[in-house]
Amino acid sequence: MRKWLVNSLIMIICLVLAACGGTNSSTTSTKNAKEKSSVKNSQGVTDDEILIGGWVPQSGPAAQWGILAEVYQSYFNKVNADGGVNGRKLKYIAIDDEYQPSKTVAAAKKLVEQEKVFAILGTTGTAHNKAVKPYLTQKGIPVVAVASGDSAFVKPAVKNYFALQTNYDIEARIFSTYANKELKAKSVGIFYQNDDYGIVYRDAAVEELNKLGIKVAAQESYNPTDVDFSAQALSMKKASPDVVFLFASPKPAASFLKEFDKIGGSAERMLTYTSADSTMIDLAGADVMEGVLSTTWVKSLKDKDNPLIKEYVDQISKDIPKQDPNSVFMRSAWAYAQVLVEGLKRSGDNLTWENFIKQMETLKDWDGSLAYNVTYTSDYRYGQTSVKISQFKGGELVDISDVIKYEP
Amino acid sequence: MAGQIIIGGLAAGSLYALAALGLILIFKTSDIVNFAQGEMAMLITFISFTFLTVTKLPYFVSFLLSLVIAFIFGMAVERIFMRPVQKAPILNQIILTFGLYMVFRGVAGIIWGYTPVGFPEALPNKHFNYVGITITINQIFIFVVTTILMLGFYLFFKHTKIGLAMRASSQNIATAKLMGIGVSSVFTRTWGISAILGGIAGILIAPVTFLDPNMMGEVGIKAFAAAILGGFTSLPGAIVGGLLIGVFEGLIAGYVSSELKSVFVFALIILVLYVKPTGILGEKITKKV
Amino acid sequence: MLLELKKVTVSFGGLTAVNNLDLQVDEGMIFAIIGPNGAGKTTILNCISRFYTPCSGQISFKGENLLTKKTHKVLASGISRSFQNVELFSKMTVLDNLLVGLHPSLKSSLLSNAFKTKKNKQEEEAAKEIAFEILELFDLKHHANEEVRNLPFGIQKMIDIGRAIISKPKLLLLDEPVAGMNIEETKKNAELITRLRDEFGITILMIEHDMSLVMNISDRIAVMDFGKKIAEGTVTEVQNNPKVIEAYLGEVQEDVGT
Amino acid sequence: MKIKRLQILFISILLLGYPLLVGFSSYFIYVAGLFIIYAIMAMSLNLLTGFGGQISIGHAAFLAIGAYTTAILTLKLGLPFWLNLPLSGVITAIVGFLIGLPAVRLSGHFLAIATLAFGLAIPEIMLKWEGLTGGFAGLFIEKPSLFSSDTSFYYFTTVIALIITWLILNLLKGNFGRAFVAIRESEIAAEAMGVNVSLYKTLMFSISAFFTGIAGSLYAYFVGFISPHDFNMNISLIVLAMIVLGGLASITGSILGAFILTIIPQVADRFPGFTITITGAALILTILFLPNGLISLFNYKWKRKKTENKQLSLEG
Repeated sequence: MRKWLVNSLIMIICLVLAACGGTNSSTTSTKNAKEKSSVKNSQGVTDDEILIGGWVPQSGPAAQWGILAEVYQSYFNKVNADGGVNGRKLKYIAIDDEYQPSKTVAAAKKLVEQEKVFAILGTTGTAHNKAVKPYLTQKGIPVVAVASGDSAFVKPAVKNYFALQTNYDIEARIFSTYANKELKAKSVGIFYQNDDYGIVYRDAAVEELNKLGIKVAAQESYNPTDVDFSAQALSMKKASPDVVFLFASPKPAASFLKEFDKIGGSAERMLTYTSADSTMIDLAGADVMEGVLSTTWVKSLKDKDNPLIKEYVDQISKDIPKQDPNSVFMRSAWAYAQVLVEGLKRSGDNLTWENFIKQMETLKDWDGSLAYNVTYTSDYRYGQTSVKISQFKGGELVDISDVIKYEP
Repeated sequence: MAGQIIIGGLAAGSLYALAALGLILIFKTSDIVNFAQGEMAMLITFISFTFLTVTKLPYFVSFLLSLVIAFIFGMAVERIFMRPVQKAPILNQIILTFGLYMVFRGVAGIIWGYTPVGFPEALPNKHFNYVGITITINQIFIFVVTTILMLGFYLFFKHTKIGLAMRASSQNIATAKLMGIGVSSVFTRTWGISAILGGIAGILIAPVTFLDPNMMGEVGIKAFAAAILGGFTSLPGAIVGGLLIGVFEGLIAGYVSSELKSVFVFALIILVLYVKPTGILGEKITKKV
Repeated sequence: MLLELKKVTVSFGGLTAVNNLDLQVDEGMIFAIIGPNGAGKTTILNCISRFYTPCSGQISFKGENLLTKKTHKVLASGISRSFQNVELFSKMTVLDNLLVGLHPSLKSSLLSNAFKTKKNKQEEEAAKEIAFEILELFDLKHHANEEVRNLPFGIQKMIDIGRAIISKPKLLLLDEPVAGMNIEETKKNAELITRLRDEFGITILMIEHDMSLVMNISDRIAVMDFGKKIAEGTVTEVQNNPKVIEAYLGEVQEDVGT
Repeated sequence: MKIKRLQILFISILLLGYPLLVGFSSYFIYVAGLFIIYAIMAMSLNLLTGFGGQISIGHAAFLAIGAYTTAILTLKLGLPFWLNLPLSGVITAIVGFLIGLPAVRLSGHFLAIATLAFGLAIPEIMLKWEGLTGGFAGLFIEKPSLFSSDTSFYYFTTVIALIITWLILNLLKGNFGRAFVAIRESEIAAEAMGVNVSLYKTLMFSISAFFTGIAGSLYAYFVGFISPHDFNMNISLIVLAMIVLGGLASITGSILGAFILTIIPQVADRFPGFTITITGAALILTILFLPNGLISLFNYKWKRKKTENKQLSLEG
């Protein structure tokens, strides 16, 4: 009898310990938050610190995006080294959600209710972001730069949501327009990832191409984990479109392009911006990538004299020396963090969610980040729809057009 | 079109077959399905990559060096982890290899990160066209390597003393011991050799799938499918199974749906297992009462 | 006649294990099959308990064709068995092992099991009572809640037999019931087997190498060699059969000697 | 037996009092809810794998079928929640039965791989079947109006979990449970004792799928959003890990395992990439040093004491 009592007690202690850590912090910080909000600021802000959080998959199938968290931290390091935001240092909490929506929900609740962050920055995964959108909307916490170009976060505009990267739907339309005007395409083939990301692209492209009277010659899809793309490349070659749109993540896009090149497929190729960076040269080879078109919404590193570029390259090579700073993920992440910090700066000492959102809406064609012309209003939350057309030339991605602004 | 699909399928299939060889070798001798085989291959590929890029060794030197490390690594895994569960229930062995799978993948992520990188091909990139069918020299190379390895081990099992010993230990550990075979050293060496096979597979597969900790995910699963289809104890079965799956998958992707190709493969496996639970070339298992 | 085998032949991939065997076991008998290893004795038991299907021949039990029955239906028709290497459920308790032997007679449904209805409880109680009767008979009551694997082999052998008779079969197949037992235990088991026949009316068909046991308690003995029956009769008949003495008994004595 | 009941009694009291302990924090209640749902799944898997000896590496597929059934019945047919919950279980059980049919012919590694294939195929079918499942975009499910808050649904989940625990314990104690364990221990002897081994194996798959399907239904309501990302092979592996870590063939072990492996990612989520490594290492260490799972630590002394007593009484 005594034995099991002891055993059960041990079990209880285990359970309670796990719970208690939270109980204490939750009750105390609730008090703190209340005091503060009655005084002035929203949660996550103290006299010398602003707490920012987000989830990023750092293990599991999408772990390659884990690099985003490191870039945010790197940017905050730079801001903190320069004295912080109005004297407050930035503290960043990244949570690994393993790319599992149920864990994303836990992460969001943890960040909002336990960690009490002021804002949520650059969170990944369309499905994952969608899963927590009702909760975060209800809480009203600012969500800056959702790392997904899905329209769900901008259409209709939600008070606390600020998108930044080019909307997928819009990029597909830019591709279609470009194929029509510049490439004089009669037919287009689409290679897309069979998931929320690829399908959004495909639907928009098909709609726009039909509008422009361009034939959709082939629609070839694949599953994100696939490794063999010979069948798709073959069907694409058989359909012989003038232009191929690739709405795919880097690995499949590289494999497909290699395969397409090998079997002698020839067409203008346009690759979505989410994959278009130096990684592609490494994966597919410069020969294969030669001439592939894309769009970029973040500034190219070519312009070395630009102080924005210089501070980026310097800081990244210091904090994340192993990675090539040219990566589109990393430049995007830097831009996300820049926009957030600009909003904080403009909020001054009035760090409430209400004021932050108001101040974010004062951004108008703001060009102080790696992104072009960042703009927010109460019903325009795309952040930007300004891109440059770029092209892979001689093993590099170079911009070949001026900024094109697309009106959604 | 069909011709090219079949060639593409055969090329993918020989990757699966190559990855399956190590699995079968371990199963044949020690009756363990190593779910960590793919991740071991991935680790060795990363090691080879480190030799290539950090120490700037030539391709074949780093290839060979990493295979030496593979051998030691495989033996170490057997000695440290698998030996204690040699007599444990199958479930324990399966779970243990799954644990290894998780640890290897996690560790690789911590050390090398998750950003995919390109890996050089074994031979210069060249391809041939013949009646509208394209094939690369590396595809042929992979197929040839797989076949040679398979034949080599097949003959090794059939005709050499160690091979016989390895086979005997798979049949019956107690009897093999009585016959004076050092069962445990046979097991250890088997794991070493399987790790080498995994390493070869990984290094040859990496240019196709690109190198990251998840690189063997899909190929690994298809390798299991190939092994199962071939019977899991038969080395030629691995090739038959691998090629069959590659071609089947290609045809499904080409004519039915590229998104459902894996589903069809899994359905095929379940069907084959249902009709012939020991696979196409598997040995019959008789129930003893 | 309780059990009848007619021209039964069993072969595995070209190897004939049992060749054209005729066998008749009458009710109330203790019938022993003896013969050297590999003579096909266990194969016969496996055919009767329907693990194997003979290539040809007939097996009937109480006049019914046994070969149309599935393995798990054999027990319900009144044939039970023990195993050479005690196929006990080693991580289950002694009590649970015996209760599995009652499986076909427990009729309560999955749902009444899951919701523990009154009917289910009563049935379980009744089953436990029967199990304890058997334990009493075998003098194993104090082991009831122990896991079988922790018990000595001799006791495991007894439990194996207990599990086989708990369903009150008409015919009990015993595969080497005293193998691995010492003289004391063998004696005890011999008594037990006789009691099973005398008190419970169970007909027994057994395979055994221990000649003293066989000669002591059998009513009838069949001798097998290389899948064929070479002799059959009462103890004295068999003992005096020159064929048996030459082909079999001599060899066994040698075996025992070594 | 008694000790198990008391352990479960304590766990249930604790679970019911838990929201008070954590001050109704929505995060802690959410994590606890996930734990309970995984505990149901782990118990069902343990019934099949630990007690019945049939390995399944594709159990997340059953969770998926349960969750999607609930979502689809709610969204497309507008069925009420009290109907959805059992229906999800029943439909999953039917799929479990169909999967059990071929599985009967397989054992050990072959069964493991067949179930692995099943587990991989289901999410891909969900993806392809976009019209019904929303593909990768997933589906949103509102909590039933009766239990619309996290806390009230947490209580509902807890009560369902306790009922399921009770049902499984009853099953295991009775004739069916004995037959399941008998099949694990020796198929031959079980068959000889009149157990219809093939039928019981499919039955095991169905029962396990039934409860997992209910867990899936609760999951859909509780998380509020489902997509194929939630049911990949990793989830199957983690649940398998739960029962091994906690203790095969132990109900309290399943609960303990579910608890630990739900907590590890929450504690380790600030250390990127370590979750999978820690989980893997925990599995390896358990198999090597505690093959009966962590629960054996709790039961060990108690058992030894019991046998000591017995020996004493024997000698006496």
